[in-house]
Amino acid sequence: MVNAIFIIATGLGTAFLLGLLKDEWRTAAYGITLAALALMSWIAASWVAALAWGGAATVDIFTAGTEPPFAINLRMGLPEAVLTLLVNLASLLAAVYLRDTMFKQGRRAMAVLLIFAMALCGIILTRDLFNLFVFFELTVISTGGLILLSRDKRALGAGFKYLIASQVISILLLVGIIFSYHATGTLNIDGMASMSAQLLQGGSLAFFLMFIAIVAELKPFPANGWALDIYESAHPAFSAMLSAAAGSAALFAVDKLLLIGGTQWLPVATAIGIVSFIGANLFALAQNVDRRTLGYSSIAQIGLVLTVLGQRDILGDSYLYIAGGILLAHAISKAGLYWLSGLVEGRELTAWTALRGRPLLIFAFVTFLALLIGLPPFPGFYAKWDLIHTLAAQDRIMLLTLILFGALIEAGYLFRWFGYVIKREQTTERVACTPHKVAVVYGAVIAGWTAAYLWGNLSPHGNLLHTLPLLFALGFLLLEWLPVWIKNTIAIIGLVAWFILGFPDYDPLQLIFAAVILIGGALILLSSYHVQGRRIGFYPSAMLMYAGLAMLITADDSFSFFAAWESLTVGSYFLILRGKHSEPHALSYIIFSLGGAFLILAGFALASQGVMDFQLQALGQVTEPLSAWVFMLLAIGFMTKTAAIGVHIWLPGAHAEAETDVSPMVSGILLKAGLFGLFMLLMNMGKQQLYGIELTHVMLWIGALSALLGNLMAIFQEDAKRLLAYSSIGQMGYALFGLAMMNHLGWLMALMFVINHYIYKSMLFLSVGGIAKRTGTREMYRMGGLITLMPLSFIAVLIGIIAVSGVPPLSGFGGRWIFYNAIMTADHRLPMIIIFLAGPIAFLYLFRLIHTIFLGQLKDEHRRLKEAPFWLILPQMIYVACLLIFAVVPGMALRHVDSYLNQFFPNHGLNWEGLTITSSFGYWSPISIMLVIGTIFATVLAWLLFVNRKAQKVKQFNMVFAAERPYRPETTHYAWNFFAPYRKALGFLTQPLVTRFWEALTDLLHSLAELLRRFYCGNGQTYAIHLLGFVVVVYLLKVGL
Amino acid sequence: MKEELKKRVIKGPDGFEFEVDPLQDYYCEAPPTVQPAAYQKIVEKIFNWARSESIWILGFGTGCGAIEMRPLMTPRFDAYRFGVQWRPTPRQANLFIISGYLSTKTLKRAIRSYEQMQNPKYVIGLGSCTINGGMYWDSYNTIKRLDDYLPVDLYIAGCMPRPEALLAGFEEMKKIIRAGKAEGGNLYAENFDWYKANQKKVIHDWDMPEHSW
Amino acid sequence: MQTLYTKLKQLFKLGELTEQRQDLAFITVAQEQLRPLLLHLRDREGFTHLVLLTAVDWMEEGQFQLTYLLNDRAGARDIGLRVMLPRDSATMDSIHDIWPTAATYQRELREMFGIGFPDSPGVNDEFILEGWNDIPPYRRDFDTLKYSEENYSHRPDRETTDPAQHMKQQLYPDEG
Amino acid sequence: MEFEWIKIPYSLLTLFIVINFGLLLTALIQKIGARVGRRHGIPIYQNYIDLIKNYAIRSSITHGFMFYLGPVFRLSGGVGLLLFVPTIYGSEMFSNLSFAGDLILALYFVFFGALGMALGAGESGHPHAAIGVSRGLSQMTAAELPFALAVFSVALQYQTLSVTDIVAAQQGGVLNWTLFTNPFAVTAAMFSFLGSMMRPPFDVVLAPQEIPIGPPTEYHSSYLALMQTNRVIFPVAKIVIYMNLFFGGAASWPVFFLKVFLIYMVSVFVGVAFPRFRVEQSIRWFLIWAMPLGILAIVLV
Repeated sequence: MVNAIFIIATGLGTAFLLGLLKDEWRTAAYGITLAALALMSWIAASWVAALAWGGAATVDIFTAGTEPPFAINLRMGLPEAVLTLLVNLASLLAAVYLRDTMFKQGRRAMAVLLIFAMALCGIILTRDLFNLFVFFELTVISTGGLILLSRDKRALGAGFKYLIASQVISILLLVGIIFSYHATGTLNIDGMASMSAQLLQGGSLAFFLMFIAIVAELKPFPANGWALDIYESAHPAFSAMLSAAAGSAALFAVDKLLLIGGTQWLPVATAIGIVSFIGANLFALAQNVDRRTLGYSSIAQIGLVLTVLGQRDILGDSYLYIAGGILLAHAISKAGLYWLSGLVEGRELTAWTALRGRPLLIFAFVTFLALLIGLPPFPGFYAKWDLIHTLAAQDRIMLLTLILFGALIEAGYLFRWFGYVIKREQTTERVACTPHKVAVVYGAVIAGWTAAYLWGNLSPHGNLLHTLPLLFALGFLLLEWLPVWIKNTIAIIGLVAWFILGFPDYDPLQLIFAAVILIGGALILLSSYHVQGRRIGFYPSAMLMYAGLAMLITADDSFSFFAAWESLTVGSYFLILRGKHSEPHALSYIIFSLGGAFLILAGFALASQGVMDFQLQALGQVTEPLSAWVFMLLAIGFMTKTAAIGVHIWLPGAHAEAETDVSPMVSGILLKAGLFGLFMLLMNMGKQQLYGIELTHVMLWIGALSALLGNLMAIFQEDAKRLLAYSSIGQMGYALFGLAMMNHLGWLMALMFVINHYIYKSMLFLSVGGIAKRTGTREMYRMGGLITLMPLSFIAVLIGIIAVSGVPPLSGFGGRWIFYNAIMTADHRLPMIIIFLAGPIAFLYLFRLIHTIFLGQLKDEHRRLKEAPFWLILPQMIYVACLLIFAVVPGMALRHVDSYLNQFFPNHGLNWEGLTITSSFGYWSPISIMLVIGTIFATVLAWLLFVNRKAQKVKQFNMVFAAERPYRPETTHYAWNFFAPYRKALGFLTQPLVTRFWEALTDLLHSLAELLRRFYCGNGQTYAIHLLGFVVVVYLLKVGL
Repeated sequence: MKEELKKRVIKGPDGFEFEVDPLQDYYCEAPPTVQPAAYQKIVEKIFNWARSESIWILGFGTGCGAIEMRPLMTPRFDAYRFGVQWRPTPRQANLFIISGYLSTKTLKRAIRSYEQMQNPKYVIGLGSCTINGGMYWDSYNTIKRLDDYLPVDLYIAGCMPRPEALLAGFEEMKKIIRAGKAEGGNLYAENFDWYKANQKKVIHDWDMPEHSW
Repeated sequence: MQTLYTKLKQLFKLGELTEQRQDLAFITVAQEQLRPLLLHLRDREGFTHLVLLTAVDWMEEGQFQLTYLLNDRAGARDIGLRVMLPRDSATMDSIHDIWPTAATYQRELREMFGIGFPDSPGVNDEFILEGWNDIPPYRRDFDTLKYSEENYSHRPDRETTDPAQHMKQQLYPDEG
Repeated sequence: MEFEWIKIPYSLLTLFIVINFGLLLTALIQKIGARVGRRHGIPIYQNYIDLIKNYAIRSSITHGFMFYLGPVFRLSGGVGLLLFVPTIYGSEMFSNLSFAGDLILALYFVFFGALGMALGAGESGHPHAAIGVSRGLSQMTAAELPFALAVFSVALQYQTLSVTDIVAAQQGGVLNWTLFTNPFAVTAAMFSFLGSMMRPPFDVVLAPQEIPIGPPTEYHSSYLALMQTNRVIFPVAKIVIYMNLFFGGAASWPVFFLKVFLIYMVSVFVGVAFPRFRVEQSIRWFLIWAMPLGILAIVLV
């Protein structure tokens, strides 16, 4: 094993060596620099390997051969090894990235870079306070040098401000060290730690000064104005190092210092950390410059790690795992993003649209964002899961809330940025693609995925990258070069195969969901055959969603459930974002979904009480006062997905703006995830009371209101897909209502809605999508009279609306019949009123849908339209067949579920004997109904055909128009604002109060950020005062008060 | 020809351009056909009886005589007891009462309404104006004899005839219908060209299809 | 009325005043005086309502007479302004901007008399007649009987009787 | 309850009786309305003649497939509604096809005809048809609410959804009728009844002067005849439900005729006395006056 001191020695030595070289030998100098950094990285890597897998023990190195305090002491343990590797690798990659700049600036720049890397390694390795100070000074000097590498004019000013701040910090640190030395007589950290009691008696100020100096080095909010200018104006490669390497090193220094301070100082670290995390994230929300955003995000992430450091008293063994996970994710992603920013010309966030032409770079971008946000399967996800669970177990609820809140804001602006990149108008600037720079970026991507794999392996919950569905989804990344039809076939086979594989293990409930998700998903995918080309990005996203869904229904423990939940959320976000105008809607979708997911996370965390391997069945054993809160958190989380009223505003846009074959996926299938979650929740937890209020009763009201308001809003839509989207809110309201009734038939009805809603909503979205494709518009009033041109679409919509409205003989009636029987035994009657009102309103929007599109007047420009593409029609016709079959023999699917539900609610089940289905109250014979109605209809039709066999077929203007004639189809088609009288009477109910509420909330956050921004005036002296003020305030809060 | 009836070139959503000819594309071009009576004489007799006892009048007052129809709905005359009632749309009406003078402009609308009625259909000319122009005999914009333009089954003379005369007219009409002689619809179909020629002679801006279905 | 006339006389060049009744009078004005006069009457004298705008064909004099009848609701009086136009190529300024309803009257006059009102909205659209193909029918040189005979088929043996004579003969045939 | 072939001729017999009864009943109602206006009104057999005449119209036009099917939907809806509900209590013969489903089936089957008719009217392309449908549907959503509440209340009261069982529970004296045992429900339902009978003040859907008779504006000859046939069956079928739920049902045909007539008369009384509501007015009316009664009914039961 090479001695760790050689890392420092190599850096230092090579830097001196470079001074000896001739100025002209640039290539040689550059080669030497790279070699030195590679050597340093190799040494660090070998230590990592030895410590992690080789079973080597932590080594202390004493330079003078004696024990401290008389010698300088370095330590190489696993964390040190990993961090030095990180620092050196980052520097090596930076050196590669900076090739051109290095050549221009010559050997001095290379020497500075080496010194920088060396100094950071020194900070990490040293166990000596004075050395720490020295290395910090070295860092500061080299930082100053490196800042000037930038082409940006502002870099000079930024460097100057940095020096001012650094000097303040250095002075504080030095004074602190002197005091401490005075108090303890040693400079060794471990020595001091053992004497910390003594130090703290007399010298808490001494420790404070050291501590605050190093914390200030982390650029905590709000004393960080100077740092942001660097992040913004320095060369991106350097910003990457500053954020990734220097930040990590400084954090490790804090970690070391906290050894001295002991548990007493942990809350201070926590407080500074969380304030930084939330404050910086808030700031980032108002930014539109990429590097500044990244700077704020760096500060936030470092703040988060600092918060985690502050929790080391409760984290125990998983301390390194959690802190390391977040830190590593931050370092890799931030370095990667800064490097990426070097490839992009413009500095606006929207300028990153330049990446769009390069799928691989987009993939890199997505990887970095996911790393940063902590999405599965990246380290941050595992770390956050463990962190939140530990916090919940230790009753640090406030902190938990704040962390989740900050994380949500962070996800908000990062996903907003991603939306810009994918959807905003592409800039004319090209990506500056020098191969070595791109290679560096890909290096970071590989590092990210490696870290994901490693963290997964280390996780006690199992590696997500070992789960087959997820791998299948990720596998599509490798198949992106194939044409659509091949990928589609593979996807369909995959879905069906997974269903067949899992078939024996599903219980009836899971079977229904699995059939809807997997078989249903395969059916919808049939329609994707109509797309030509390669459709890059579609299949990984779609399959990620399906993988999440498939894993969700088979999840046994809370971790796999949550991981599946996040996967399907992210996958569906990418899917929704593909729509033409879906940028804002996808954003609100992901924010609501992540908000919901965080509630679920918090709920699970509260429920588990520290048990990491928490089975979902154990939800039932959560005790009284806690259980209601757990229930509420989980229920709201799931209801976010079913778009219950109040958290529904993401749905209409997201579903309406999605692509033709995506809308049915996200509506017909994705919404069921929320229902499944609710099923799981209610099954395990049953009824819960909070302050005497029964929560299922509240859900009953929410369901009823969703049904009413969803339906009401649907009738006032002009956009066909929006109409269907609002209708989904209403339908999900019904299902929620059924569940919340907490009786046998209510659940059966909810399940019936799962099946029915999947079938008819997918069908309607497909046919409306096909029509929109042909007519080029989604505004219904622009269509009309399409029945003769698109008869198959018409049949699909006709069958669909009969089924939705619940008119016999189609399957929707079964749902209504079960509903009526269910409410007979329900405990609460008042919400029924709302449901009763909602029911007939469905007719209004359904009729409008079919009338304004297919009936009425055909428009000039649509006279030559053709039927929708075959691949869109095919699944619709299959759905029609399904609906008819399901209408005649509903028992096929339902009787098994019915008997399965007996274990939860033994009473009031249905009797499926013979042809007639009977309940405790009534009876219903689907086959008889179908036959009777069919016979009557056929007889009457035959009679009409007989008496009216010679009817003259006329055209659209051949009608009685008060002795006049119509002028234009546009003015004759009664379609716009179809229910004007209804709007007059009940329109006031559709005031967008909820939308306004959420808008006000986001506005508030934004204006808060704007307000705080004034604080950062760009003046170096002011920043120095901020810094001092920060120090004083922290001191007063901690010590003085 | 009105602007909206002229041919126009339209661009479809897929960018394909094509011509729309409103008169062909928006209106049915088929000429009216003669509708034979029921095959069985006796059936047709029953039908004719039913037709005579259920006279549905088109509620279209073409001239001043319309004012004389309103009292028929009142308690004083109560035409409903004779099986007579008014329908707001020609599709459902059997009897078209041309109530008085008919300007060429109204004639256009009257023709359209008449053609939109279903066979068998009947026309009553009410008042002298429909017979020979009446007091508008020298007017520049009213037609002088209705039967040149529409097949008339019955005239009720007078200027204006009183509601009683109308009731008497209905009774006459019933007799005609029962006798199977009220075949105006078929007459119109048989002599379609002749009627059209007459109509077009006075309607100078003919801007509708040959037959308004 | 006379007082009004005297008052107006100071401001405008007016023709003679014809007092029809206590509350109705007509003034003849020159074509170019009309507009300011109308505005004055509307805004200062309370004649807020345009009752009608009509024309008379003085064929013999070769003139059209336009009559603008205004009503003062508060004062319960009407005033008619007469404007004489040359009959051939008769045109008049449109007043649709003063009273929007005037546009309809002007459209009618355009159709029935052939008086032009440039810039009046929709003035050339068909108003009552559809497909008219002769000189405007309200001009007195238009022979309506001739037109009717040429264009419409007449029922033969139509008799015309004087109603008074006819009824006398019907009711009292003895009296000769 | 099982299906037997004999039910088919029995049902046809019911249908035959009801069609004739309905033809006479509607004529009688019209005559009563005329008498209020001091007219004689139509002859009592006028509906038969009109029906024959309309079937006898020789020509017809069609606007398309759905236009053609609209009246078929309509009439099937009426006939089906009639046959899904037992007509005469205690009579196996006139229990019709009620083995197929209970009260809920009848409630939802009401919409079958309305929906089909609306679609057919829509294909005619006539704006008045669409306006009429828009009005009809709007008004229906509000009018159905009190009825749904009342039905729920009655079902709760008798703990069954079977029409036969509900009627059975009301036997044994007038005071056992739901009318007296659950007056709020009945009142709410009767308000709703007014709204569904297409008589004033809730007949703005048809509005002959404004949007010539609304949805059926393009229908004629045999289409119209089918709809007329439905017009005589449908109200009776609907009243049968009301009669069974609220007024003790009928154990014999004479009682049936009497009760149907009297219930029909409720809407006639209101109709001849009140002018027409606009749609938004009637929506408000139902929500303000009828819905609270319905709520009371389900809360108090």
